[in-house]
Amino acid sequence: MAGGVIAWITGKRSSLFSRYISLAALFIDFIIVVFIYFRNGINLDKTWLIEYNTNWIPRFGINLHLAMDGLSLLLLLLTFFIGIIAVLISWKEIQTNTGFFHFNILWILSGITGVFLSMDLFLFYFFWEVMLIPMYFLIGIWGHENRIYASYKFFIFTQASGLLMFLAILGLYLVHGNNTGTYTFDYQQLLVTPMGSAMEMLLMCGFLAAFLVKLPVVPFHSWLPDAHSEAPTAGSLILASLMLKTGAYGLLRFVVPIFPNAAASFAPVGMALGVIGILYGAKLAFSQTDLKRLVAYTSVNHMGFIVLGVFAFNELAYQGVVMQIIVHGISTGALFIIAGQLYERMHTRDLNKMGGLWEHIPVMGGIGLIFVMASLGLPGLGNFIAEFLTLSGVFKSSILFACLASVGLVAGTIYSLRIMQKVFYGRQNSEHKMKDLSIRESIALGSMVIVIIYLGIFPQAVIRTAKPSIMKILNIKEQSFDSKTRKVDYELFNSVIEKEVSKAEK
Amino acid sequence: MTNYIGLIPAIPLLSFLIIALLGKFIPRKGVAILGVGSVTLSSLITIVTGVNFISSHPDGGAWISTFYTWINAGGFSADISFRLDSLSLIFCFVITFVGTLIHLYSIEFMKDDEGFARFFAYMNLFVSSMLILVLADNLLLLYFGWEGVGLCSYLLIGFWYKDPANGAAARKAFIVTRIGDTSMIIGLFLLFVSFGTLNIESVMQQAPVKWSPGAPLAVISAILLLGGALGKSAQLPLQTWLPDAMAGPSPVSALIHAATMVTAGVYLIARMNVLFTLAPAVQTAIAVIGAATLLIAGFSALTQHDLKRVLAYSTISQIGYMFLALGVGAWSAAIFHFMIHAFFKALLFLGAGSIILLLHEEHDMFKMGGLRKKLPVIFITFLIGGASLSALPLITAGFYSKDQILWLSWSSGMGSKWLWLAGITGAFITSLYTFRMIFLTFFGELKIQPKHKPGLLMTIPLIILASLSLVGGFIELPDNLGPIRLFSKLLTPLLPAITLSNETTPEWMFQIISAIISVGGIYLAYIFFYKKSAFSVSFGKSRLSYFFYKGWEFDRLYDILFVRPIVWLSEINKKDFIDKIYTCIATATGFFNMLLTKTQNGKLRWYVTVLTAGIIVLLTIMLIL
Amino acid sequence: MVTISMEIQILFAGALFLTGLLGLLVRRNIIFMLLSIEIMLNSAALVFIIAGSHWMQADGQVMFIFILTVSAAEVSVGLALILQMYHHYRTLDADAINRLHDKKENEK
Amino acid sequence: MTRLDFLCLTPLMIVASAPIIIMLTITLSRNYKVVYGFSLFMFLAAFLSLFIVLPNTPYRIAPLFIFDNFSILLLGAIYCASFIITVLSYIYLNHQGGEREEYFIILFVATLGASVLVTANHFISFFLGLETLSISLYVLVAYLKNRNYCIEAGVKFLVIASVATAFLLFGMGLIYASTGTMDFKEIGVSLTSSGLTPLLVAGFGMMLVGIGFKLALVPFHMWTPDVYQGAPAPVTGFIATISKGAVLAIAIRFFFDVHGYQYTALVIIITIISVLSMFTGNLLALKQTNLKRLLAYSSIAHLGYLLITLLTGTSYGIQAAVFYLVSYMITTLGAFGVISILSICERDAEDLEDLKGLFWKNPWIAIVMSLTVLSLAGIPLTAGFIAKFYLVLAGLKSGLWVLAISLILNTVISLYYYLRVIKTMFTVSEKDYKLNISFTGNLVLVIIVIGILFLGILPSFLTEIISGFSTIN
Repeated sequence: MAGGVIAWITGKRSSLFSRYISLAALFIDFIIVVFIYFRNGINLDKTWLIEYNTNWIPRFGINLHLAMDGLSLLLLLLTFFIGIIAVLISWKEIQTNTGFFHFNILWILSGITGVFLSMDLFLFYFFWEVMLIPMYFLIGIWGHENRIYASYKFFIFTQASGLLMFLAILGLYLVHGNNTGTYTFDYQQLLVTPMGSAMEMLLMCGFLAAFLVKLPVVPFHSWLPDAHSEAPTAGSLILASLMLKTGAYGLLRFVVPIFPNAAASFAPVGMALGVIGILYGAKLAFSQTDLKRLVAYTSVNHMGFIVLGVFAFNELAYQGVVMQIIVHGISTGALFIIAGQLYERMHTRDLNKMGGLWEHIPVMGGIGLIFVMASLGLPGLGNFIAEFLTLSGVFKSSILFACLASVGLVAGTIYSLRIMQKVFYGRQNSEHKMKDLSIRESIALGSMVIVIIYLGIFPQAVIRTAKPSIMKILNIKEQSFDSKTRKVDYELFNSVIEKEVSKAEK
Repeated sequence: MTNYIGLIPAIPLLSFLIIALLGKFIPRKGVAILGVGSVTLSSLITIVTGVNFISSHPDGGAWISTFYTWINAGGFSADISFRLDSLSLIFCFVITFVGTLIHLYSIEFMKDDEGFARFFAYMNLFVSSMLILVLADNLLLLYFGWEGVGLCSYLLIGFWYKDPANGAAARKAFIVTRIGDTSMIIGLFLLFVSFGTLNIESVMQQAPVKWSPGAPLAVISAILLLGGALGKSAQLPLQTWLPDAMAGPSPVSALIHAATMVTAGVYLIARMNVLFTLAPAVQTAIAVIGAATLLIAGFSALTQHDLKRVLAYSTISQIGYMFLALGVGAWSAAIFHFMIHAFFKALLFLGAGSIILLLHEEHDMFKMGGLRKKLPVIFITFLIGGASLSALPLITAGFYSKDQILWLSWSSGMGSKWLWLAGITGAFITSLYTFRMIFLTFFGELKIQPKHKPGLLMTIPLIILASLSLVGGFIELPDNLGPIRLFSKLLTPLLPAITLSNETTPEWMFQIISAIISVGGIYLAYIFFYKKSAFSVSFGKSRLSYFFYKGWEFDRLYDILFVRPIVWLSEINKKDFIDKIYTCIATATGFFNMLLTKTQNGKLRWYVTVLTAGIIVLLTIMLIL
Repeated sequence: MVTISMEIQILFAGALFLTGLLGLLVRRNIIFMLLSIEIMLNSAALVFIIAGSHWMQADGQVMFIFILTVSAAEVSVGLALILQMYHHYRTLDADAINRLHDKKENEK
Repeated sequence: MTRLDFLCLTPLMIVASAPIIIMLTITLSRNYKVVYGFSLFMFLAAFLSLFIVLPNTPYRIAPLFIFDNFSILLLGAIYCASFIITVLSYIYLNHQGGEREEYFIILFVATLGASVLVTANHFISFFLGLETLSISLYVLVAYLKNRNYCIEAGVKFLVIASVATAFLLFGMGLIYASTGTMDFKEIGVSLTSSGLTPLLVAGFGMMLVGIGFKLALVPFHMWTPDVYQGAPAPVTGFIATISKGAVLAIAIRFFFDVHGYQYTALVIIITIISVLSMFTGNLLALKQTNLKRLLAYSSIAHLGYLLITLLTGTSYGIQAAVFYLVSYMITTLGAFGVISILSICERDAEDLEDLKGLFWKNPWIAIVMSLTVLSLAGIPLTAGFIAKFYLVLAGLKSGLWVLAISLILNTVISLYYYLRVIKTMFTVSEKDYKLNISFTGNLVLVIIVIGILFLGILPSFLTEIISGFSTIN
């Protein structure tokens, strides 16, 4: 069924009525997923909610295996939601070649959908790549001044890392085949691949390369600001809200369960990378003058939390990661939309040329305020839940990193408020007469506001759905993880302090 | 019954939503009715609930009303759930009651402002968040309210957003408090990891079981929570944001930056008293911080020109007293002082606000004067507030609350004479700067003609607050004057009673000393600022005075220590040096391309030569192998 | 009859091959280059003769015949091309024909 | 010769008879269309006749030829490609004046050479096939004798190819001299007993020059861009697909027959050549603005990738090679097909500039071009992706990590210039394209697109065939 969904989207080729068609397509998809969500609301502990499996290239043991569990269900909801928004907001922005534009958008979305659903590694890689080309077009054709450079950079970065993952997938395939005799790309079977630790590390690095670049994690992030700032609004939106999430999803779905031991030994590095991402992203965000670049760096900052959480290996942190995936999609997406709409009105992205806009566009200001607050993690909005869960999960496994990441919260405050200050507060710098949000824009942004507040107040909706998937991942992890080798950080911390104190007392 | 508790924060929240969403379509009058009405309604509910609560004495000393499970993940669970006990009742009362008065006042104060609806929306949101803060039954929900009030404070400081300075002040406030908040949230993590829950009740129960007094983890978590409290309550070293926060409208200063939000830190410490009791070292630190803050802020208040800044420093200083009280274990004294302070400080801010408004936005006290005759109502109420602030003996509420703190800082088991000395010096300075302010503003010759007399909506709140500042103290009298202990009795089951040290000096001696100090301060102020003695003039020009004026140059210090490095950090590497690495790779590839391109020169013989060379090299390699 | 070892014979053929190669490298006239190539081809053919006689097989000679035929065809095509080349370029200088090459950066 | 011998030679004979018949027809009367139709028919016949041979495989016509599944499959691919090239040539030559009928004669001769190469398992047939192919290619390259470029390309090709042939022959001679046989299998047998003597090393080395030249491997690649650029587009397509495919086929056969992958010297040298080719090709293509030269460089890189299969030494490797070859053929034909179709009388549409804004003016052609370029780059949904996947998998199975990683690295480099081509097509320009593409032209493009997508999405069709066919006997 879900397979049919994808085929159906891809079938939607460009046409002159593309806006309506794509809107309708996404809407129907959204409804379908919502329907699945509610139908399965009660029994979420099945392995898969929906599964579809058929041979594709039997010669290599490649199957067309799609399956959906709570995690992918949530991500699909996000995908289609953002998809609809993306179509809505580019209604007026994109005037040239709309047909092809929407073709690209749908194509990207179906690639992303595929990534979230594939249970066959080959298929996964396949979808992983499928979303790149249309994104390249999206940036390269409808982007801003420096679009060509940005699109190249985006493409080459992601493709290069993707190819490394490809190599790792093949490696995994061969290792599995050599050790068990069955050559297959199937996720379930590869989960139990026996392998030596050096091999595991090597293969994991291949996967990590792709996911970390996609996320992106410092120092692989440098494609992101360019791609984000040059892409059209819908492009930035999809890039930030969805495409980055495929990296996070990959970490959760593949890296941790398939390479539990290697992931465990990589964890300190991973967490350090996360923290660096948080701090470095915040720092760069603060120094930008281009609004979209600024928001792009906030993504680096927020994605740091995801990496941090993934390598904390506990349920709390994972819930936080899932939450972060969703709320970051919405809040950063909304900031990009706002940036796009400002650009539409002012034809600049330069913060220094903005200011005092509240007077003219209070509604946008208000919405901007909400998302700025979301990005700095204000309680009551979804981001807070995400950050809180992640950090408290991280705290359980590493106090040092949790504390450092918390410093990131302050940094987040600094750059977020800067947006507010530069754009909406202060004296007006330009003579633009601006219109406030149109109804279409209000619907788009308004629904995002509702979602983000809803998630802040009723996060259980997400937590409950994601729980079975997360527990599954963690179980796999636990089974093969020798818990004796590592003492829980907290206890270690406690004992060290007690020792110190008793020393001091003597 | 218990479900009414939820209504207390819900009503202002609802009103906020209505005003925020539909503000454009509602006339000013409607906004005013909604904004004020909602707060009034919740204050009425608070009073009714409070009366019920006191009369019924519920089991466990609290009513808990749970709505739904907020978060439940990985062993962590937090509910949206409110808990009403005596401590939160007092806070609720102050918030809603003072809030109502201030809202009422704002109708007139803000009547010509274009952001009228926005103002009331923010104010309602603030009241709602503050109520959530004090009613929360778990620390996460408390944090929710905690950040919510921070947001409102940010929004209201930057309310007049067109002036970049206001925006900067707002940002400063938010960021500085956020630093404290971050420490607090780390503290929450620690508590959660230690106890597996953030429910205040169960943390309080488990903490003494798991941790012995002075246990390192207890100390650490207490320090972390203290960090949050310091930020919110503008105590050393995070006090610098509050004077700047005066950029907001005066009712905001009154409600948020005097009466309620800044005392959230006091609330937090009082709420978590078990934890702090387990960490005596931290408690001492609180006392010392309180004492230091009250002195530093007092001296700064002494030299300010801006009327509101005087009050701001005074607020810092008064909260310092509360911290001092908390630090010596005088829990209920701190809360008592909080309540009284809320009355008179709100009064002073509102009075100051009216003066500034009527004098065409003039903040500088030295340009005021002689308003005694022109604005009698304001003068009298302001005088009462001032008297209460300087703890004029017997008649003012401030005397009773402050005196209690001073006495306990000496006589408490954790007190010391140094703390007392700091407190009494502070009291002296307090009355000095208070009356400096009064003399400068209301006496002397008239310099600026006020626009008009304040309206009823302004004066009524002033009068009510003034009377409270006078009589509020009578619910808790020292033993020697008549043992009325209504206030502390209310709090007794919740907050541990204070342990006095063995050798107690009789209380009356301290009362007399502080009375003398207070009056002495007023007299000195009279000499210095009414008679304009030479010393006061020369001191005003001295470097020390400037040093005090600048708030002990904390801003400059932080600027050098933190702001500039951060700005420097952001200036360098704007372009992200990591990007350079990749650019280098690209350039290198381009370079190779150029080299290789040169070989494709189209010359036939060159091609043959390369071919020959190639085969020779290949053959050599092969033969060597 | 003195038998010379095959290695020596092949060395001789190799020398011939090298002569042809050197001629190719040194000469600029396209016709001489073609001649040099013929020398190289023939030296290769010689190797086949040598090897055929060494192994007492006719295959070497068969190959030789084929090589001769093919090189004849090659030369005829070559000469035709050279004619056309002269027609277009009015020169037989091999270095003169280099319109096809990578463009330099600054020529763009 | 037996009846079966003749039966098996049918395809070759059909191809051989075609030029003779055409020549005869031309003497009677010149008719371009008739010749064209006849050529198509003959290629089709040759293709169909393969099915006659099929049941008898493997069949050896001693000592020169062998008909096994591998050669039949490649013959099929070659005839299909020739068929398409014929159509493209027809469209292309339609713009040109002069005598065009002879072109098809030579095309047949060249195809004959390629067929011989594919079926050869003896030095003599190897040499004959190669030379038949080469000599006819000289003519084809320089066919449009009015163009400077054509002549120049022809002369260059001829001189360098002859040198390479000389080297190849000398190498063969050396090997013959030291083993006493010219049959691939027997050479392999004799090698296992004697090991690599210096004489043999020299022989292999020199043969490598010949093969490397044909496959345009570094350092024997210099001619490629010039010839690609100078030759008419369909001829370039021929060189890129059929000529290279056939030579690679014989290289694989030879290498596998002599078990070359067992000798370190050979493995190392081929590894070096492979890596060098990948890097040189891609780096050279990086900033190239001439589309044909760009494709030339890209072909250098692709052949570098393909060399991996030589070293695998497994039937898996052969399968990968065949799959890669087939998809590469389709893709390259697509690219040159587009160039042929866009070309005008005076010059080929070979500058990137010529493609500018194509997407907005003629989306169909642009999509074809994009697809081919994406397939070359190895992006999923296209044949090129599966091919690369197959190749890497085969390489990894044989533990060739260095080569696989180098391939991945190069794929990244290559993305840059492939994307540039696509970008150009999507750049808005004012240029006008007045194109009327004939029905057959469109048909060919459709076939190519379907081929690329089909192999990209449902490769199991071909993989199943290949896995049944890729055995060398």
